Amino acid sequence: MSFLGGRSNANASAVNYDKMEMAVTELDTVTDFFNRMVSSCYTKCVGGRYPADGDLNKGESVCIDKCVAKYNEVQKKVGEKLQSRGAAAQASGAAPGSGSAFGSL
Amino acid sequence: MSFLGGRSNANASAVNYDKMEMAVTELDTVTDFFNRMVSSCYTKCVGGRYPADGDLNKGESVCIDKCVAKYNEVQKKVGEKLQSRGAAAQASGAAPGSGSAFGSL
Amino acid sequence: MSFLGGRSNANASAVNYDKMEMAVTELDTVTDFFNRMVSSCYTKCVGGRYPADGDLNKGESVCIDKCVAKYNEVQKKVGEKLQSRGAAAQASGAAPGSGSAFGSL
Amino acid sequence: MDFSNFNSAEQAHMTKIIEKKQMQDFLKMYANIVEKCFTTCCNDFTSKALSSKEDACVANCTEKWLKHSERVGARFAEFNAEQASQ
Amino acid sequence: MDFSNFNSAEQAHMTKIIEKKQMQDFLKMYANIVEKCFTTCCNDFTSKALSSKEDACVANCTEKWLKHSERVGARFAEFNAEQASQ
Amino acid sequence: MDFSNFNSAEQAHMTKIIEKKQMQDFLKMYANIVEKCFTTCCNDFTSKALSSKEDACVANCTEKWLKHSERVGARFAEFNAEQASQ
Repeated sequence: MSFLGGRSNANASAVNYDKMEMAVTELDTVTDFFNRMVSSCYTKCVGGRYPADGDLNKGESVCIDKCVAKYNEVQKKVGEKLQSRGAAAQASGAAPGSGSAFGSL
Repeated sequence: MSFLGGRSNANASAVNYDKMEMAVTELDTVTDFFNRMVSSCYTKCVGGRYPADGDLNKGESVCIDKCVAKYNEVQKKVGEKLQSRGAAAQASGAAPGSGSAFGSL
Repeated sequence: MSFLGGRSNANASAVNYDKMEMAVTELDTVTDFFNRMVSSCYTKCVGGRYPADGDLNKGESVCIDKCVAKYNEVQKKVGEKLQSRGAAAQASGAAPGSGSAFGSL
Repeated sequence: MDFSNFNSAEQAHMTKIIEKKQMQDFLKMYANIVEKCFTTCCNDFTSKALSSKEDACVANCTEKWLKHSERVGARFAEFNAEQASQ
Repeated sequence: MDFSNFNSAEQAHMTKIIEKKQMQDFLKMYANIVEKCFTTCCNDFTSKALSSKEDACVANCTEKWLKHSERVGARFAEFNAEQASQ
Repeated sequence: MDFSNFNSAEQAHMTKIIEKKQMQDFLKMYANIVEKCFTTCCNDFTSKALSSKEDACVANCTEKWLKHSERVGARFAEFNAEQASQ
């Protein structure tokens, strides 16, 4: 894809754009996941209350550590569940954006 | 646009990029609409409560069916309203991103 | 970048794509900021309640005016704070998407 | 935002980009109003059709959102003009 | 959506774009489920590991979300088919 | 993420993309903090100016969010390192 740079060089420094695009998708996915984890753990451990000062107190710090661990656990569990439901679920329209709701070519 | 592929072919298999871009915008719009409907109906009919099992119960299923119907009704109503206010509203800055708040060329 | 148009003209009408891209980033940032302000002030001043009619009442109108002023104040304060913490904070991973969580090249 | 240092080719490009973004922003606002007014107005899911009360609520809610959005835009524009003149 | 007026080259492009978007939508749904089910199921942060109760909750919550999403998709498809036939 | 199988041209491209994304992420975090701290700290709309109490609240809220975000980042990095070494 030309927006990622030149295309015609076929030597050792050639750029594999499919590989690059996959890396960008992976980066976006991890960033989105991280941002949601930050927001969720803020809501569970810190947020909402009027802050007495700018520091995390002991209880908040402990809560954040457990929260990150649990969030990662949940991500694993959900991933396994989605995998066990597999391609069937996707094909039948479980994934928004797929399936008959959006017409087909 | 070159990032959608070649540009110079003018034969029967030429790609009309403006048409493609409109189709992509339409696809994104429908997907966004669908995702918001899924989230809204989840909140109204299923969400929040601790789940007793993995199935939708009778009440939830009935609720979801009505919810989708009503959500589509609301979308129609709002669309008609926006249309009746028409270009005037857009030009005067009702649409975020337009209007004097963002300077002009 | 070719998706913004031609690339080879080097005369007075040449397009500086880096400058264009910065302008687009600035536009997106202001739009996002504006949309969040609209949503936040709607929640504080208007939202949630069943609307008696289609007009903003006196109390809502006054509230909106103050809300916009305060939102802009908060934006300034937070910006100053971020600036005073400076590059150090960014490098140590305060900004999601940066730092060791995402590996490095 | 100040585009006065853009040459004519850049201004033409920018105009096209801004037009596209305004379209996308309009569609986003549309989806936002639907979501917010549905949440505010619809709480009975025993029937498929909107009741007359829900119908009026959606109309008022939409109108109010638009007026709210216009007012925020106007105040924001004033604020930016003030900042620019300082 | 109707792509019947697309020529074969345009259909090929569109298929590729749709495939990419389906991948992104799937990842977004994955992140959404994690966020919602975490919020619903996890409220005790005195231990790092999921309790058996939380574990069961996450499994049920995920299953329910998928079934919910499928049901909404089915109703939405019916609605669109109705609209198209009018 | 592991970019060790990237050649130098690919690494150069990736570095540029990551830099752009970090800029966007920083701006998004900025907008997030403003939104959250405004919601937490500002509840009186009878005056235009921030009260001294609101002002202190915004400062503390911003500081807390940054420390929170740093702590989550540190724990997440440890978790990823553990996973990678298994």
